[in-house]
Amino acid sequence: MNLLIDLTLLTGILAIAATSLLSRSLFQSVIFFILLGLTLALGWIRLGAPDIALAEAAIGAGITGVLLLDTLGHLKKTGKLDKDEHRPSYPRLLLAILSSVTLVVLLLWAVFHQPTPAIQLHLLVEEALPDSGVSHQITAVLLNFRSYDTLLEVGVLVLAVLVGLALQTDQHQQDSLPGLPNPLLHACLTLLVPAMLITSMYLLWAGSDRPGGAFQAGAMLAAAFILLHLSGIKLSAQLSHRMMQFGLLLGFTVFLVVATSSVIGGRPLLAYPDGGAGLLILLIELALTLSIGLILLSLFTIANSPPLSSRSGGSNGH
Amino acid sequence: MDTNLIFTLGGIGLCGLGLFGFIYHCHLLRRLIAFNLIGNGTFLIMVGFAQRGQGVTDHVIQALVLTGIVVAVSATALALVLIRRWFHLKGSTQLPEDDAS
Amino acid sequence: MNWTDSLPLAVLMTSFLAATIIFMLPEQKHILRSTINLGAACIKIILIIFLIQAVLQQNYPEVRLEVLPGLDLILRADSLAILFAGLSSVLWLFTTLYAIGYLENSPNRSRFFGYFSLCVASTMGISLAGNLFTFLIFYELLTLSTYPLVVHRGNTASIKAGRTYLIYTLTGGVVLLLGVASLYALGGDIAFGDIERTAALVGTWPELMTIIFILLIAGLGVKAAIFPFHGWLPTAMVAPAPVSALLHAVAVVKAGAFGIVRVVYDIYGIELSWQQGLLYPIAIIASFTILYGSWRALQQIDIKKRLAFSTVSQVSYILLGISLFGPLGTIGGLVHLLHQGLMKVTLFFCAGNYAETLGIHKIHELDGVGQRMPFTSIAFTVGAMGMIGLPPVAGFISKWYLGMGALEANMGWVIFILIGSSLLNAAYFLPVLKRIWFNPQQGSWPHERVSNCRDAIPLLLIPALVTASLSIAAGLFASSILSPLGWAELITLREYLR
Amino acid sequence: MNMILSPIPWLLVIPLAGAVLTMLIPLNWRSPASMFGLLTQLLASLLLGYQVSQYGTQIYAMADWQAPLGIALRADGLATLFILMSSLVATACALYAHLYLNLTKRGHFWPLLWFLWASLNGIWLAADTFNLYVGLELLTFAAVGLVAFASDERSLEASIRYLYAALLGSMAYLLGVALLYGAQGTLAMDSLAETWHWGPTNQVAITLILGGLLLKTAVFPMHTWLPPAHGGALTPVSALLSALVIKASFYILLRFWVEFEVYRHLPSLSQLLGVLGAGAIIWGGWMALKQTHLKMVVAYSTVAQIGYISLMFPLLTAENSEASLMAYHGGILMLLAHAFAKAGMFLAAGNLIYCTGKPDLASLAGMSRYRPLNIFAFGLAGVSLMGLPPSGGFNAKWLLLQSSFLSGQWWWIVVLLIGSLLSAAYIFRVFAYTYQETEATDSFRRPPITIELIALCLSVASILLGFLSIWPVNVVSLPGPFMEAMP
Repeated sequence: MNLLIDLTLLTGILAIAATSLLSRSLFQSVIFFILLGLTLALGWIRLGAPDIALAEAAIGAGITGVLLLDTLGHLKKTGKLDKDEHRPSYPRLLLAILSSVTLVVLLLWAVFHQPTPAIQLHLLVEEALPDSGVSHQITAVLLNFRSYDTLLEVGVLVLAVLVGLALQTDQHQQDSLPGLPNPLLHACLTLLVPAMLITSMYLLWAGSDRPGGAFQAGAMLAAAFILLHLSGIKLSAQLSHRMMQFGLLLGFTVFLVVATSSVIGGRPLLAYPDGGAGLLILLIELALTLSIGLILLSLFTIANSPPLSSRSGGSNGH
Repeated sequence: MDTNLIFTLGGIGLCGLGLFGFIYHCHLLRRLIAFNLIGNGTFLIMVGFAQRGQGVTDHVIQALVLTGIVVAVSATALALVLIRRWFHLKGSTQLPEDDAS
Repeated sequence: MNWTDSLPLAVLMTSFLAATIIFMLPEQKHILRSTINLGAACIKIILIIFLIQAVLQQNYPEVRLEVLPGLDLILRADSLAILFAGLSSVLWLFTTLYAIGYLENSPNRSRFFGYFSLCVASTMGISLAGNLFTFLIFYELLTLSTYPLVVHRGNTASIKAGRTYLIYTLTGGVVLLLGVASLYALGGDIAFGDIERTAALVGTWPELMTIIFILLIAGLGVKAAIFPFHGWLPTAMVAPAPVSALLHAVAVVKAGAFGIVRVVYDIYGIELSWQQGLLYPIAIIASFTILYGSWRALQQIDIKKRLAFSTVSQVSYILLGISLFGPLGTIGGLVHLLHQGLMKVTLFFCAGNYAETLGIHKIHELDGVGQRMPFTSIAFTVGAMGMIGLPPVAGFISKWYLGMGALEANMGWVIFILIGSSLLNAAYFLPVLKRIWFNPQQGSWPHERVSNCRDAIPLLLIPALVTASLSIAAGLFASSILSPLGWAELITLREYLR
Repeated sequence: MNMILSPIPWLLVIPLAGAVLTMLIPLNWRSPASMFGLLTQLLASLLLGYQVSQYGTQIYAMADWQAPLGIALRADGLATLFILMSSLVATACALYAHLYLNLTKRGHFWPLLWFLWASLNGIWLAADTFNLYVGLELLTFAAVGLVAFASDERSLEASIRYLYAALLGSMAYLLGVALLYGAQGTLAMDSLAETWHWGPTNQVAITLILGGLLLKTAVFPMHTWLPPAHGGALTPVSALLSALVIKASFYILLRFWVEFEVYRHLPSLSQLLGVLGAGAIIWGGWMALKQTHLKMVVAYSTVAQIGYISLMFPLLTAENSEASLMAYHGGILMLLAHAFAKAGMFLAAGNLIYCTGKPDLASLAGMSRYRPLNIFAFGLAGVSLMGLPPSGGFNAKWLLLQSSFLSGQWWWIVVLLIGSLLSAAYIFRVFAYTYQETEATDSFRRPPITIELIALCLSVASILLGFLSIWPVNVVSLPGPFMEAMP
């Protein structure tokens, strides 16, 4: 029975992916891509990874999908969507098929000759879990054992926003999309947004002992922000530019301050003081959730606002 | 055939499809979707393959995949910012093909 | 650690520092620039005198710097090094003096004199190098620092000449690098004079060591302008006269010849080279180049071109001397290294004077110039007579020893080469002298410079007269230990008694 | 050792904090704050250099969790040299940028630079395969951002190309890491090396990692993204990218190659890398010769130089340890010399373009007369790139030549020598343009002397390296796991 479900999911995933890739309409491609994310979320559940399932649905399908759809809408509005898309050349097709087949063959070969791993990392995780300050293993890995990776990862998020901001000369630019003046939507939103905020907080809280955590919570928060944004309540306009920047950087800053304070306290970077791990992790996660929500929102609004057509020149002026 | 293997194979399929699309397509958005397919395929392989070897649910690799997903979404967002600026400047959704280099 | 040990480095640094300061100087500060130039040249000569003293006492100052594991930069003043360093430092002084006069009021002097000093610094490095690696470094540095001088005028012709120069010298450099690198791969770091190690290597890999010898000689032969690698030399004539003097007499051509001397005497050893049959081909190529260069010189109507081909021919006398196994041949080759430098620099100075003062470039324009510019013409006559090999000018001594060396080495046919070449030399120089002294002036001068001097201006004239007198002095006082001949005999003595 | 006194965490914290800080404070405060950061970074790097040379390889357990559960950082000789290199080059580029960019651009430049620096230091110190992935992504984003923020059409196109290539490269790398984890259950380099098992899985993993890193390093024929990105970015950014950023992926490749003894088990891949390197040398040199824009010449020269550095792989053979050591030293020296020389050359090229106001070669006529200092800086860097003595580039070439002789692989000698001539051809071609005398008087703009001097300093450093080569060679030979895995 399980096998049947798995095989169905597998076929579904591959079919949806292929459709998304080869569909003639770009809109269809994006829709199928979002569908793929949702199907994959089911797959993650089957793989025993509910955390990833949540993240995949919220971030992989949700945020990425919204970003893609929004760009698509922008392209569509100017009406040049499919016009200049000439078909790729024959040698390119050949190269694509060849590389793809080579990759698949190599991977299959590798997968079917898998040796038994000499090291069982999950045993080490279980052994160290009591000292980690949290009881959910993934949170322990993300924010304690391998917190350095997570620190850099948040850096990647901040950096993405930073690049987006650097490409905009005027940060207070209003976006061109009019809000959605639908009263029904407004009514729905008044119900939906508080629910999303609560879910977000729940996910954050749950992270310490159950699936959930800052990233999923942040994505949920971002979804709420984006909905508000689309309905005309523009957070970026409500908050001052400076506040927004603080919000964006809050998570990273708190993380960095906690990391550095341990060095000053004579411990290695990112090492939590004895007994304080749980609290500090919660603090970091709280800050991260807010920042991730704002970062994802900013990524959406930056992509959304039209860049200035006439840039202030003098790239090498003094 | 256990679940882990099946999804590993699914991941391989996604990687293959994604790579094909990434090379084949010229349209920047389509290539971005293809990149995300490769990403998703890689994540499936990461978890499926690791858990197949370990024989149990592996939380370490799951945590890594979470990191990977966040990085992938940042990459997508960054690419979209650039694509839209490019589109705005040139009115094109693909890069000019230069055969010179 | 003796204080004299730092002398080689000091010799090098005087020009390097001069170069650096001159690069930084603004264009207009020509008095300060000239002072630095001449000051550095004088200091260098004083330092060289100290070095001569040390070497005479069989004390060879040396500095080392480990650059890579098992690979040292070595600066070492042995008698051969002093021979070349002494020549260059003396000639540098006069060439600088001449260049200051020659380039008066022309643009880009800061750049010119900067590279000029750098060029001399590289020449000093070449002469004082204690192993092939160090030699290679300065040899390539010389290529780099002469390029800006060759293209100095910035017109299409000089940029084209610069390209030709680079194609020849860089390719030669690559061949040399290949030779040096393979030698090091076989035997590690071999200091000059360590011929026992090479002998052992030749015993193990005779064929390979022959190939390496060919690579080294071919690479160095490009700068020494041996046939068929001489093509760059006449082309590079478009450069200003002091540069030509530098290229021909002091630095570039001599660096190649000096390198060949080092390879034959201090890497392979003269006896080993002779036993391996490596010298005979050099003798043949040198002989051919001597005749070929003279023949081509005969056909030129441009003064500088004729002098250029004359250089091609004259430098091969040095090689010929090296390839004659026996002390007399060695003396002939080494002494010609100096004599040719003195004589050729004189000739180029004079050619420059003619061009600067009267705009004369072609030979037929020289008619009657002896009356107009007597002093320059006297200096020119001295140089030309030396080239032909007439006593008492120094050139005679070189040819005499070369002839004796040929007999000693049982290569009698070389005598005929020497005679043939002397006849050709006479054939291309005597008509010129006849035009200068005996033909009447034909019409006006091509481009006469307005000045109140009868001859060239003093800054141009004095260097030419001094080097001309030196060429005579070298011939007259040949028996002194400090004369070129005396020093060459000293080197030969130490080489053959090893 | 006392944890506070170890410079390792500060090498990461300072740039990250610098990034946050320079995003928050007002524009005109960003440069002074960054200057302070530069100083502390230099000090921290020097301190690390001192500690490593005194006490040997330093292992730093992040968050106090030992690898393989936690993430370890490792500062061995190789890492230390790279830290010092990036500190010096990045400081020079940063000072240059401070003088070269206007206030707004500068404001955006600083946080990007600090993120770039953090990721570089993170990569040099990393001893964990997944951590390297995150570091690579951080580096890519910072680099793409720096390319894009010139914000003209060309740089935008270049940045998109760059981003796509880099993303594909990182994904291939991640796939390789996934396979390694599945096969061995660990991410830490040390424990991977201990339990390494040359089965099909690991071979495929190494192939994928190799492919991804080669793409990111822009090894021929996957170099097409590099020239527009490096040639189209703003001058200080071009210098950073060519001097440091491409070295990061190369560095990771080298670590994998030696620590997992790939050279021993997949010698055919080594030869393949050598062939690609040879292709890069010839093709890059040829394309540089054909360019009409100054910065494109310099950018294609980077393609060729990567080729030289790649030649160390076929020479790292299991059979001849002496030849391998020379190849290792030669490759590292080449990389170091290239970092200084190329940064110097890009900055000098930027100055020249600033003077003429035009990017093409033909308008350089008369430059050698009116702006000799810039030409001199360009020339000194060129000497090192051509591999002419005395320079770091020459010593590196010398070592590679020796290594080729000793290992009997004479064909690389031919490649090295042809490459030298090609690079001489394209560099002297630029020179020939600058020496042309024009009738015109000095109508060029004059850059501030300080930015001319910065370019000159970098170029001089690449020349001085020719005399001081023994230092870096000794530093990278300090004992540690890396050197133990060397043949």
